[in-house]
Amino acid sequence: MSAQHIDSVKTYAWVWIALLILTGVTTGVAYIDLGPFSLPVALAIAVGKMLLVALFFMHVRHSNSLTKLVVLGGLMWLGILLLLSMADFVTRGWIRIPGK
Amino acid sequence: MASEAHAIHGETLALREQFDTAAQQKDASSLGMWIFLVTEIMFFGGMFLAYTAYRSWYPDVFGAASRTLNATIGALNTAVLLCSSFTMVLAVRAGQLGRRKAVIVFLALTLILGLVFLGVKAFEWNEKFQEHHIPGPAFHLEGTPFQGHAQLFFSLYFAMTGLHALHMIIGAGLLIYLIVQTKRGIFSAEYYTPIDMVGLYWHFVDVIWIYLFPLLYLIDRHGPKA
Amino acid sequence: MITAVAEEKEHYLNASYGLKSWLLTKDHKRIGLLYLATITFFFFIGGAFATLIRLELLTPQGDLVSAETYNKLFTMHGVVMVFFFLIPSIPAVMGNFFLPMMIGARDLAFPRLNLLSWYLLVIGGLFAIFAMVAGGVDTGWTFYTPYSTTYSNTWVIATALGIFVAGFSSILTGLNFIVTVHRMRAPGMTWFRMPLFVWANYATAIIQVLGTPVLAVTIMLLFCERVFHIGLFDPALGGDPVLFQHLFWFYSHPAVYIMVLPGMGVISELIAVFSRKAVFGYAFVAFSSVAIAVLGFLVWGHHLFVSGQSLYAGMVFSFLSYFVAIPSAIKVFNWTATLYKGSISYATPMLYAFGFIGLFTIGGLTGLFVACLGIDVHVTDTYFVVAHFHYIMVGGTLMAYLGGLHYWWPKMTGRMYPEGWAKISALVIFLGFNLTFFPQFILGYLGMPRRYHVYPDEFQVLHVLSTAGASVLAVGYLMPMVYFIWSLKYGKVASANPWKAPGLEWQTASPPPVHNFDVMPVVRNEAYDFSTTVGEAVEVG
Amino acid sequence: MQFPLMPVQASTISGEVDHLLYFLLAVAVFFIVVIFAAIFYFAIRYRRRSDAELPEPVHGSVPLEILWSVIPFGLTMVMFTWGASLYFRMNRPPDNAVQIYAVGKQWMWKLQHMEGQREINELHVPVGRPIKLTMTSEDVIHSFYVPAFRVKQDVLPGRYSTIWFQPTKPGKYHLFCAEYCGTKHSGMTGWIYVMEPQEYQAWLGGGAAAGSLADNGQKLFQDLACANCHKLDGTGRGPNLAGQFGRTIQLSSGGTVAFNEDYIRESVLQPAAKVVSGYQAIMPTFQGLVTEEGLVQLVEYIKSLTPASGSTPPGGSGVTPPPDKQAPNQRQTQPSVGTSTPGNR
Ligand code: HEA
Ligand code: HEA
Ligand code: HEC
Ligand code: CUA
Ligand SMILES: [Cu+2]
Repeated sequence: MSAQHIDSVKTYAWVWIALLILTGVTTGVAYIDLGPFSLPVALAIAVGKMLLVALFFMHVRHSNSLTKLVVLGGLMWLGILLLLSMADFVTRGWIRIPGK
Repeated sequence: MASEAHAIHGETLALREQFDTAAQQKDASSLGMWIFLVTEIMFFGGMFLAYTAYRSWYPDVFGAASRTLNATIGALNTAVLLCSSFTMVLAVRAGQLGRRKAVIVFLALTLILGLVFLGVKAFEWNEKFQEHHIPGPAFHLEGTPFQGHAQLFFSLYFAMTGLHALHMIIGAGLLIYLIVQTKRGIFSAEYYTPIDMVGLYWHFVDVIWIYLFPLLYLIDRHGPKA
Repeated sequence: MITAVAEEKEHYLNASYGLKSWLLTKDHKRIGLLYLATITFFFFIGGAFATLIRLELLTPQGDLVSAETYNKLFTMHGVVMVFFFLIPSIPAVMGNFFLPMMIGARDLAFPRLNLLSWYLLVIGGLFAIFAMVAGGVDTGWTFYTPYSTTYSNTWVIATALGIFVAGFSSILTGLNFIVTVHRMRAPGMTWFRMPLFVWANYATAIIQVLGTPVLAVTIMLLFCERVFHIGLFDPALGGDPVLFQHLFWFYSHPAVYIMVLPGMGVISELIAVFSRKAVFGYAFVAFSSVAIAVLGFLVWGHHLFVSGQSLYAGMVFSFLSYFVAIPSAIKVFNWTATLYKGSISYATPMLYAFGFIGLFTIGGLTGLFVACLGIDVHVTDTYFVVAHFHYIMVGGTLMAYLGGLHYWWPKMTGRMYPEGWAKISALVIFLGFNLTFFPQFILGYLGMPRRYHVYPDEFQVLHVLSTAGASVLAVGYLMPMVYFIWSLKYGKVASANPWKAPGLEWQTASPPPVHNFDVMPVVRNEAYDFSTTVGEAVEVG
Repeated sequence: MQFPLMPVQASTISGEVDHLLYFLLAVAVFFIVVIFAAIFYFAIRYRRRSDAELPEPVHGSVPLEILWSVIPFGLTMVMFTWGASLYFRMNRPPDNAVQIYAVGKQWMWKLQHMEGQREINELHVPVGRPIKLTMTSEDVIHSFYVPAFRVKQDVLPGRYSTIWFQPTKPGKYHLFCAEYCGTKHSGMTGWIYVMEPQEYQAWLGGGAAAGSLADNGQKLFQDLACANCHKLDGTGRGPNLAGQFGRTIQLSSGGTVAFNEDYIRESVLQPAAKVVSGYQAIMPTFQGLVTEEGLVQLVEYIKSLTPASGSTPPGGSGVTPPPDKQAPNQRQTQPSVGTSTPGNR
């Protein structure tokens, strides 16, 4: 990040407005019955908001590739934790023996 | 080389002796901060796992419990937090440009918005108290006769929002520290790393909330009636 | 405070005196020594617990200590040895001291944070000591719920808080190392010129940073359940105890690589220096450290094969466990190949390196047994597992730790240790170790459960052998303690580079000056290029 | 003085586990010998003769690296496949297994036979027949371990887990608790008595068993007034429970759940956690009124219920017909994939 890059207030303001709109959307959508899609939609919007904050407010956009790698790595490890643990929680009933 | 750097930036630049250049020092701080944020992801990650696991097992109860939260208040509070991120990023920008007054104003705004968020949170928690939604012997949730699983939701609710609030409180402390330091004229367009770092931290805490809000308040607005 | 001694050159030890100059130091070398003192203290505490465990197990009846006491003994033995000795051992002592020097830096990136890390370990240790003195804790080092949250009436919270705080010490050390390696390398010190010790510590740091926070949050949730009766893991409160085990092992399996990777790094140095050859397959050994760090995160469920985890998850975890064995195998083969056509010295550090390779191989190969589903069902929670992990942690890492300590002792203190005594003690340790832990493999397969205070008579012979071994081992560990201290005053004064090693840390005076190098180094050679050091002695300063 | 090196083999699986062990031992010994021999040979052959010695550097060899990655990897895959297939069999009790219930508590094992016999820290079983234990705990986690059979399974509070074995040799074998469970963990031991079938029959007949498990369950079913709501003709306020075991139940929340031991247990303790579609959540909880052993008896009684001839299909609208015509006790019905319910976990 040594090559410093200063974004304009306008950029930040747009991002801010987008974030507020997305908050409104995700809240509004929650009152519509989407059945099984309510979770994916909510998460997709959250990911979008996270990307906005990270890329613009946290300047990942202008960061070097090491920073990007660190961020991705962190998310990937969270994924490992969730994925492999859920591999247990979801499959426990697959074989119809109590407790397996 | 080190003395050279000192000479260029005068005394406002705090170049520590283990570094050769200011750029190296700044890069190190920024990398260190990002790694710290990764540890925070994993820290919250444990709770996200607990939430995911239990919600996948007890979707109905979690739904019923989630519906007791006030989504409107949650949404407004989310907006407050996002505004604070906006003012924070403006503070960092002012720091980059060396505008000391603007830095102070924006930091103060961020602080106020953060405190508003915490105040609303406290109000919500207090409501939970009155409704007996605090896990424990007195816990009771209407409409779900088995209280254990409903308690899980609230255990996680309090653990997650509580830890988030704790991070906000720490953040507020950091903001106050920054305001004082800025007043004392420590920072300049060449040296504003602490503002930058606290900014990263503040945005990170914001990102956590961006996930907590839908997961706790929103996704189960519809679901079978309990 | 600065006193320049007339005849002696100024170095980091005599640059300033007084307690304050140590307790407030930001010098990574001094902090390394603070860690050395701290963990040595904890090692002997843990060792004292081990001694009592072994004495109790001499007879089947359980007559030396009560059942409660025994349970506290192995718990505190495990907690102290793992969290307050082995995890900080090599990274915090030798990593702290030598990692910056090896890459040609004046210090770590964040010296104040480094000092804070040491204080955190001490504070965590004080919590643990408080728990031990106040009455102990009896949950096993694994803290399984609901026993730890609901049933145990011992000092669970104090101990857990101790581990929590010490965990932050580990996280911050890891953070510091990563940033240092990325940002502080000397000119010319490219990634593939870094000593393998640095690679190993870098990989370790990745685990510390990614894994330890999960332990922290697990402890926090445990705290909430135990103190506030918030249901999270206890089925009576609606939770699932296996979730706790997932969270615990998500950290604690990778943590075993926190414990062994730095040791592997030490061994790479020793093998190279004492056979005067570049490590065979440098890049493979370097990358295998990172591979172990990454793959190590995918296998934690192999501790849960009979825990009530899903059958399918068990299979996935067993399968993945075998992947992590491959980079370890690569290391062992490359070390062995390095010896080929070398110039092999039998100096004490090298003896420890041989010991490490042999015992780690045995420990690691028995890891394959316990990773094998069909066998683990029988041997899990028996002494087979106890033997497996002591072979790696004591036979492996502790050997590497001692090897490294001997190797770098001259650099750290400016004195040589007595070679003869050192060789004897290395031998005693090796023999005592095998006598202690080999019988435990047999015991385990016979079905002797672990954490047992009384046991059936037919297991006694093997237990007696094990206890006999442990007493030999104790003697072996006391010897270095004595002669290291002795050498501080009476040891031969060490030259800058007694081993003719090529690492940057040897290109400066022993002990090193405050800022490590009088002239900041510029690196022009590959790692382990002995042509510059053997033959013409290069003395700096 | 006894000094055994291998434990006795007393179950059908123990020989297989030992074979797998021998394979792993062979691999391990091979590598240990290779590596130790190489170290000794090189250390002696290439020992340092002068301090000025500088050997030629050798930098590595990619083919060698591949070789010594691929060979160990292949071997480990054999270990995995072999071990996993054994594990799978260890976890799937045969259908004709003798059912026994076990309850662990600090610090004893309580066992109940179908015929009603109860034992503490002792278990009598016939030789040559598969035995299946359904186990739960009253407090913390325990683990049921019989070294001679090479089987072990943790016993958790709040749910059932199972273990099975088929003894091959009459005799007396250690039973250990293998998961640390508190002060007297090492005292939570007992004996498994494997008997000849006739002896076993005699033993079964000998004890003054107060009725079979199912009988006791029936009594409880009356005493706790379950029968008031769960009538066998389907006219009660609750679903008819006869013939339900092994089926998939439709829930009012939209999901499904397998009607198994865990589900029965949960229904009694936390009736509202899963409400059968078409019914109101009026069933009271029996938490605190019925012990783990009582639960086991209720489970066994409900399992034993068969639909009364001539009555309408039980369970009303909420019950889907069984996926196939298997006997209720058989658990080879297709796994209910995609259900996300704890009774099913
Ligand atoms: C430093 C510590 C350390 C290390 C490095 C390891 C390394 C390994 N461990 Fe170990 N382990 C522990 C410490 C460690 N372990 C501890 C403390 C426990 C018990 C915790 C408790 O319950 O209290 C435990 C328990 C444990 C279990 C659970 C047992 C149980 O409770 O039932 C398992 C199961 O898979 C396992 C597997 C492995 C494997 C596959 C490796 C592998 O990484 C090993 C790889 C190494 C090699 C394979 C040897 C070198 C290779 C060759 C010489 C070439 C030939 C190779 C092949 C043929 C592949 N370990
Ligand atoms: C780094 C880790 C480490 C180290 C170095 C050791 C070292 C030793 N361990 Fe440890 N051990 C563990 C980690 C470690 N252990 C863990 C994690 C467990 C599991 C705990 C649990 O189940 O929760 C365990 C459990 C464990 C058990 C099983 C207990 C049980 O399940 O019931 C046994 C039994 O023999 C044992 C023995 C030993 C011995 C003899 C040593 C020896 O190598 C120690 C030798 C050192 C000395 C002997 C010190 C020398 C100094 C003195 C002798 C002076 C002291 C003086 C007095 C007695 C006054 N250990
Ligand atoms: C007040 C009436 C009432 C009593 C008393 C009662 N039940 Fe129930 N039970 C119900 C109702 C209604 C349902 C269906 C709704 C539900 O699942 O909660 C039900 C459901 C069940 C189920 C799940 C049935 C299925 O088809 O999925 C089981 C098993 C069960 N009860 C067992 C028992 C046992 C055992 C007892 C006594 C210890 C008992 N019940 C006492 C009313 C009762
Ligand atoms: Cu029960 Cu150990
Ligand atoms: Cu492991």
